[in-house]
Amino acid sequence: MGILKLVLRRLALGVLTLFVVSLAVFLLSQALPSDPARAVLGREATEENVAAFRAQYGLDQPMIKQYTTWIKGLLSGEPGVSYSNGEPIMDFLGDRIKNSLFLMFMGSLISIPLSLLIGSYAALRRDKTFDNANSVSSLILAAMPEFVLGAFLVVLFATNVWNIFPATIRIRPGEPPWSDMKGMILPLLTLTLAVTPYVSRVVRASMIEVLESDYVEMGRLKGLPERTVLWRHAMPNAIGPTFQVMALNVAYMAGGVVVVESLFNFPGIGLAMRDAVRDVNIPVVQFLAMFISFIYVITNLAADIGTILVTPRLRTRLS
Amino acid sequence: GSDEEGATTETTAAGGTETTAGGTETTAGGTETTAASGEGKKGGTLRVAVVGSTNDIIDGQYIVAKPDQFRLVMGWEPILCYDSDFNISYEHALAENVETVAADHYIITLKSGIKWHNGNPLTADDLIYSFERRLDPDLGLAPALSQLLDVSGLTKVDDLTVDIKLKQPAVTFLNGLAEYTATIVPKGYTREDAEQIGTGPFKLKSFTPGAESVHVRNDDYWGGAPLLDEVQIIDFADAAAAVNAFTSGQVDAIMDLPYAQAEAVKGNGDLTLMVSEAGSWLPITMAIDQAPFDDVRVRQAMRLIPNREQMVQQVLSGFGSVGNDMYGKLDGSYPKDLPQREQDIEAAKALLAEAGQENLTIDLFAPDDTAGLPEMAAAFAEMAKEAGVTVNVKVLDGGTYWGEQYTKYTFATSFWGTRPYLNQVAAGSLKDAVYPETHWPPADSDFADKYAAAIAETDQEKRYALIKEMQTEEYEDGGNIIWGFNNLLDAHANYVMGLEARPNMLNLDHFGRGMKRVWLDV
Amino acid sequence: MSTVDTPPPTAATPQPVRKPDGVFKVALRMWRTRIGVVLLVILVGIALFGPYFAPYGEQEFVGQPNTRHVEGTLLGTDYFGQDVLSRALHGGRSILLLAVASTALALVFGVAIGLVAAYNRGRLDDVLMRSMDISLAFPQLLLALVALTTIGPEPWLIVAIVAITTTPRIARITRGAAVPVVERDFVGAAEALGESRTRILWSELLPNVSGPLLVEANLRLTYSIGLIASLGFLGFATRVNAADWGLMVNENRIALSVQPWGTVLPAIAIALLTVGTGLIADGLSRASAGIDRAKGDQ
Amino acid sequence: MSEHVTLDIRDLRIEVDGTGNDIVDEVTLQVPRGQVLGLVGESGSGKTTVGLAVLGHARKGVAISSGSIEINGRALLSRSAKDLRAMRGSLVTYVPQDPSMSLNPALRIGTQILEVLEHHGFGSSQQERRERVEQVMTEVALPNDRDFLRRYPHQLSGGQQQRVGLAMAFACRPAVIVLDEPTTGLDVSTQSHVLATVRDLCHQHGVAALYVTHDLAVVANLADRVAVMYAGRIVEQGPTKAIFDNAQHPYTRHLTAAAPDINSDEPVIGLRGRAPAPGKRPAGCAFALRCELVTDECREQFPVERPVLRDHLVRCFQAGRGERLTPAQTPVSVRRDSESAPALQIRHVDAAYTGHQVVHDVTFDVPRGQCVALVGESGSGKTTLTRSVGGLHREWNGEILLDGVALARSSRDRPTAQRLSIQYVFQNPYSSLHPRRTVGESVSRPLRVAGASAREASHAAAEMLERVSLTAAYASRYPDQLSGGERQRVAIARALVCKPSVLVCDEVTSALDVLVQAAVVELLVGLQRDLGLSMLFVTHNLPLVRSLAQQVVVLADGKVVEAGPTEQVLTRPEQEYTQRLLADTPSIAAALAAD
Ligand SMILES: Nc1ncnc2c1ncn2[C@@H]1O[C@H](COP(=O)(O)OP(=O)(O)OP(=O)(O)O)[C@@H](O)[C@H]1O
Ligand SMILES: Nc1ncnc2c1ncn2[C@@H]1O[C@H](COP(=O)(O)OP(=O)(O)OP(=O)(O)O)[C@@H](O)[C@H]1O
Ligand SMILES: [Mg+2]
Ligand SMILES: [Mg+2]
Repeated sequence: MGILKLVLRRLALGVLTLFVVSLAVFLLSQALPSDPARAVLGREATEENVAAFRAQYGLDQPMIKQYTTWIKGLLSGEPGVSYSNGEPIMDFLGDRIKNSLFLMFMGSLISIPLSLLIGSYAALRRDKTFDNANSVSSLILAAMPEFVLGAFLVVLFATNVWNIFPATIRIRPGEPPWSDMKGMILPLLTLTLAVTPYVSRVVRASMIEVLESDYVEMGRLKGLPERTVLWRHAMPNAIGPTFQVMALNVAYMAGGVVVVESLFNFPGIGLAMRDAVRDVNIPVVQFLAMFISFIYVITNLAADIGTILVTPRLRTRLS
Repeated sequence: GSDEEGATTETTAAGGTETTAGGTETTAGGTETTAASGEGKKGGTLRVAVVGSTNDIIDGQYIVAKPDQFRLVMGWEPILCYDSDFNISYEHALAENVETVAADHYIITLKSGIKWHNGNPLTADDLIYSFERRLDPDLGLAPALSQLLDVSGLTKVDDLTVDIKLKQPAVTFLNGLAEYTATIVPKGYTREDAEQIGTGPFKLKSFTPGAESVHVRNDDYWGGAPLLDEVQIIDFADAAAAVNAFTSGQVDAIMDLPYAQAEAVKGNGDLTLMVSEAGSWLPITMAIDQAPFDDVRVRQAMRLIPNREQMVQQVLSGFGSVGNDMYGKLDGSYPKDLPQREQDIEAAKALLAEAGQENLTIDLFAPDDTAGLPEMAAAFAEMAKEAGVTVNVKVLDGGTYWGEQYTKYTFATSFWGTRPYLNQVAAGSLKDAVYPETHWPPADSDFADKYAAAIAETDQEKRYALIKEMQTEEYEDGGNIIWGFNNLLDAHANYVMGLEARPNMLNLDHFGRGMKRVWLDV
Repeated sequence: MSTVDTPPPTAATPQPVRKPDGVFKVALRMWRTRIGVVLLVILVGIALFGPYFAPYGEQEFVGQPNTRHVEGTLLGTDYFGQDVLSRALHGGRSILLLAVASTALALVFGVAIGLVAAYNRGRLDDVLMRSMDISLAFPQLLLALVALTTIGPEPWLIVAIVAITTTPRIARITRGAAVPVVERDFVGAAEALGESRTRILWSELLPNVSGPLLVEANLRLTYSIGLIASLGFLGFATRVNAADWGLMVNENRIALSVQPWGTVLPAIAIALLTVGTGLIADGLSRASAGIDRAKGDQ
Repeated sequence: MSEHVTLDIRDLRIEVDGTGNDIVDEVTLQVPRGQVLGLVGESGSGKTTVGLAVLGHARKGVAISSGSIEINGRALLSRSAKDLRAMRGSLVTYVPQDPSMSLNPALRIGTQILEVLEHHGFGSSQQERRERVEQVMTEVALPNDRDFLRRYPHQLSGGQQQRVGLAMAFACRPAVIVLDEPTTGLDVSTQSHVLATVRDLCHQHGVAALYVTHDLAVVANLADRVAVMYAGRIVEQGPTKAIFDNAQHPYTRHLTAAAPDINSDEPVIGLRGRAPAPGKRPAGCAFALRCELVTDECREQFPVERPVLRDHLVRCFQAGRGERLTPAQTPVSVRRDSESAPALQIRHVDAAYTGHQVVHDVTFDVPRGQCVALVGESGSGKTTLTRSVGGLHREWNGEILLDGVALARSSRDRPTAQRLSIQYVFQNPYSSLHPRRTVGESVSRPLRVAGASAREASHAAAEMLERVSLTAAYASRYPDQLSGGERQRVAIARALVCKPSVLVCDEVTSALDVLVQAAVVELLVGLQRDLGLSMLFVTHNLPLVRSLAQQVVVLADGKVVEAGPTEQVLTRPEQEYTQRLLADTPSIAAALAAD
């Protein structure tokens, strides 16, 4: 009951967040000085073409009307049609969303356990060789912008030095995202290298705090084996604070895949977003903005619930 | 920005006017153009990398971005075409013959026995529908054609013959028929058709904008079945990704190889570089009726500013040729005898001083969606400094740049494809041109009258005389700074046979005319 | 006055004034911080003074584009026939200034919001922090893409965007650090004296969150550099053909195999700059953690 | 002592790792079966370090360098990590100071007790272990039902948490148990329950206990023997009675003189200065710097341990010498000007936190020139009430009058003169000073805020620092360079610098050592006498009230239970609540008398 109430409250907050974001997205796209009709139709377009375009996509309607139509569409699962080819957005984004979600899922699947492992091990070996080496190398990795990292990986593994992995990924339309796992390797590697350092640093910090706590020392004074102290006494307490960071990183991946996707020609929402922004394809921009915010809200919600579940203090307060 | 240079432009080559007089002559069936023609291995899939986006379309008669050209050429064929010397030809075209009855009266006869992808025969009705579709003002596919023709001028003579009466005499009409977008689509065709039917060597199997299109062999192709089983045109988000895919062997060929990669490809024994001369150009445009360019001396001074060799080096990495403020490079009428204009800062300064514009400061506009234009503007600005002119480059997003302000800028940049001289005048150098970027001609000039006379003149010599006068006027007083023409740069793996680098209007040897004689030597 | 006072010698002669070691001082004892400082000084030096040592102008044509060996150049030419070395020497200033400006702006707003929220608690805290959460939900890069494509890559806009997207993060950290400080009694003492709210925020709270703030500011600077470089990479520079490390990587990336310097040099510069600030941030965070632990012991 | 010695520590030396500086040296202690040894000494003297060493454990950065520890004749220090682990938690166990920090927040308490049994292979079956858990819960007087065992630590009160700690320690029936200040932070009634439990368990099960504390009253009540530690050395040890009645070492005598007792009205006597930290210890006697009997010999060499009686040992050249310690000044001669209006009147005050009322209709006066002690258990609303007086807590109703003038709710709404004439001293000297301001800046701050010039303010500050027996030279120091007692003096100086008429002190000594506490109390008594201050003194330390206050107000659950002159309330309490409170308060005098 208690959890349910809290989840509902968070959910309400999430809905509020999405509402405010939708307003912002809408107003921002209204403020675009560039005329989408012109941008889409190109310099060939005649005045009539432009007028027809505006009528077709309801751009001649009053703002409030446009907003409510849009929101209604979003809620009913029909977020509108793309300006560039008149196709329903979901038709041509559906696959891309699947692809990007798969990329994010795989990225998290690799980077989260990896950062937990690295972070805890560094905490255990605090100020020893592994910790120092890890701290410096993770710092360098974290500090390097992804595009630099990715470009180096391509030169190293795909084109100039060793030609072992494909330089770009090719997921054919209609095929599942795992149809080119070999091509997945470099994008995943880039993403993992970009995300893991940050999370593992947070895990390390959180783990160190726990390892220094009185109850861990007490565990040792009770004569428990180090293994038990670590996995039973330290881990459950260290993991709670890292949920937020993991969530933040999943959300980051959602918004930040643009770079990775353009490096590896990955057919995902990041590229769609870049195209849509360049082509002033407003319905697509709006939809993607909402989608990414949605992911953010959902992962945060999941992190909140996760934190509560592993933290008895929070869990029991509710019941 | 995208690099659909030549996008939204109907490209035509010069030299076509030659055949207008005796347009009835044909050189049907000539196949000697393709070096590797004749036999080749059957089968295989050709994968070609292009830079594309979700904005790409497939339409039998229209393109938005450059990959659309490729996809159009794979499935549809034009009424006429050019041979490798830019003479009008019937070889890859659907017309058996086009008879010039008068400068405003033509009769088109189609080749017989040509079948659509669905097995139906190609007829005069399809031809008439194709003209009607291009003229449809709602679709706005061919604004230049609409100035010459309306649907009432089309008359079906028999199943393969159509009689055409123009609204006004225009010997350029034939050139129009040889444009690659002047195709014939089946009656009732629309862009939304689930099955995209054409007469071309490959049938469209699937198309996902921003991802790929797949084209399979048309076994019933009228010119003999092509060799490849399948052609995949794969979209890449940017040129770097496309190059990586090409050099790591994920694709067999690449359209528009970035200049930077030319040397690398040349040095790689497994890859073949294709450098094709073309007639397309990137001008800096001055509105001749707006200050300070309403003073002809300022225009002349500006044209003396660029170091043209350096511009070709810098903007085109040397893959191009120096321009002489004159377009229509591949046209037979191109004035090779006009002295090459060189950089002359002192003369420019003097002219500016005379005009009272010593410390001129001016904004130069460029769009962000056309590769090369902002950089070209920047390079020009750098050179202008020497002449004491401060040029501020203003980059606008494509949508804004080509919007309401377009053709109203005082000082701007643009791009044009390959066209014969007169066709280009109609497109850009008349008050009622499609895109009057320079607002040419001046109010007191008889340039427009000369154009009207030239376009109605079927005698080539007389026409050339008129053209020469027009060219000289533009060369002296015009508003375009044309510093060079760019080449087309493509590349393919050595095992891709049947593509040749030669002067051309479209990439990849005019996309191998639909890749019909291309094969894989593996 | 008091009874059995055998005045302890230590009390009678207090030691000479020693300010408690600041985070900086402690951090500087660590090698990582020193290396970071050295890197930062070098890179900032290059960014600020590099243009004076550049053999060629920022946009000067020196020869055949994308060529490694061009006479008169050390590292060859870039995509536009310009000297790679000179471009790299010119290209740090803007990225650095933009990053510093946007981080500074974000600090001002983030700290103000965070402190006000922490001090006032209750409703205002809720409202402020919720709105920070909401703005975090807005995809950062998307905002940047949309704004830059529409308004154009103006310097002020880049600063504004980076600042806007950074502010909520700083506000959160500040609030987190300030909440325990608000609980401490010296804040109560100041309140009892009737000090004004602004004074309390400014002189009671701020100095006591400076440790974590310094770390965060440095971290944010690192990210801002990365973000601005990424924007350059995605094609948004403040001027056409401007020398800008991020933009240079993008422009010359395509020639990576032909003329690696055009990409590698600016990439190294960006990496060293961010690694430098990152190392400092790391040192600071370790130092302030150490200092806080020491305080906690008492 | 002999064969029935269970815990035998000999010549223990513990160093700061890598520096060779001793934290603890020459520690030799024995605890027989069933006995409790109290280990006392001021903060930092090394008690915890010794306690942990008994489990073969040293904190990070610390290393046991020499000496031996035997339990039931089995040597401990030479063992492998695995052997040690097997002994810890079963043969020798530990009860930490802060149960709320040492119980794992993520595990149920039942699990935490059970796992000790499991890991040490207690009993032969899980069933047997479960039964032992239930049994030990009963032993520490906690419910043993399933529901209770399934609770998490945070679902227990502080006293219950400490009993869970005890249960964990007694679960395996250890031979030795180390208790490190297990009752600090508990209120008197809980403390008295926990102490009773410890005593019973040790006696019943024949456990040898090392009880670490700095609360002498607790030691007097619980320990059979007492060892006094100073700067890492045992300076005196002997039977409890002997240590209190016949202290030989000057330091021990200071300790006992500083401890307030509920049953004695002798004023407490403080001792200034600090024990030298590890690495800064002098060659001779470590106490030489603070000792009034010091001789040259003391400065040169550390005396060896020598017996006074058979089992009463001391390390001092001057053992047994010196006069009885007496306060230098006479007790406060309070001006009872009952005619003049009270300095502070509290009338029907209710206070609440967001609507939840915690103070109910409190009414009392603070007469001019007198000290009123506000006592009560934790959570009774003492702080809330005093914060309302200071204008720091705003959610209150009723009337608070200063010199007959009603005060506004918030300090912000009060005129400057009013703000300055009520001053507040906070409980924790570590959090009440701005860490980045010098002492001088902190002390002159109130005057600066009131509008004084920088020179005036710093002059006044210097004067006030002298007044609280800190030299003006302290003005340029930062708080982290001061001891707790010095900090509290600075806080008092800051409160007094604007010459208030009422001083509100909230548990100003609870974070301090007995010796320091005594010194601060002396200071306050002196100030009250010399300046005629009116004081509201909040504490839960009833013995302290004796030394300081003329009036006592007892608060329970936010209501006034009893109020009156100190003597009357502490010796003849009328209310049952007060009586119980007094009964639970451990008393040295009573404990010694009982023996
Ligand atoms: N890890 C460590 N490194 C160096 N010195 C330490 C360390 N831990 C404790 N010390 C020092 O050892 C001395 C003894 O500390 P210990 O905790 O044993 O004192 P204590 O008597 O238990 O004090 P308290 O009453 O405050 O608990 C102190 O001076 C302390 O500063
Ligand atoms: N900030 C707060 N919000 C809500 N309730 C509070 C707050 N502070 C204290 N309380 C509650 O008010 C009651 C009185 O607390 P107060 O701090 O005045 O007690 P106290 O007598 O000073 O206790 P102690 O001796 O532990 O300091 C307690 O029940 C406490 O839980
Ligand atoms: Mg201790
Ligand atoms: Mg209190």
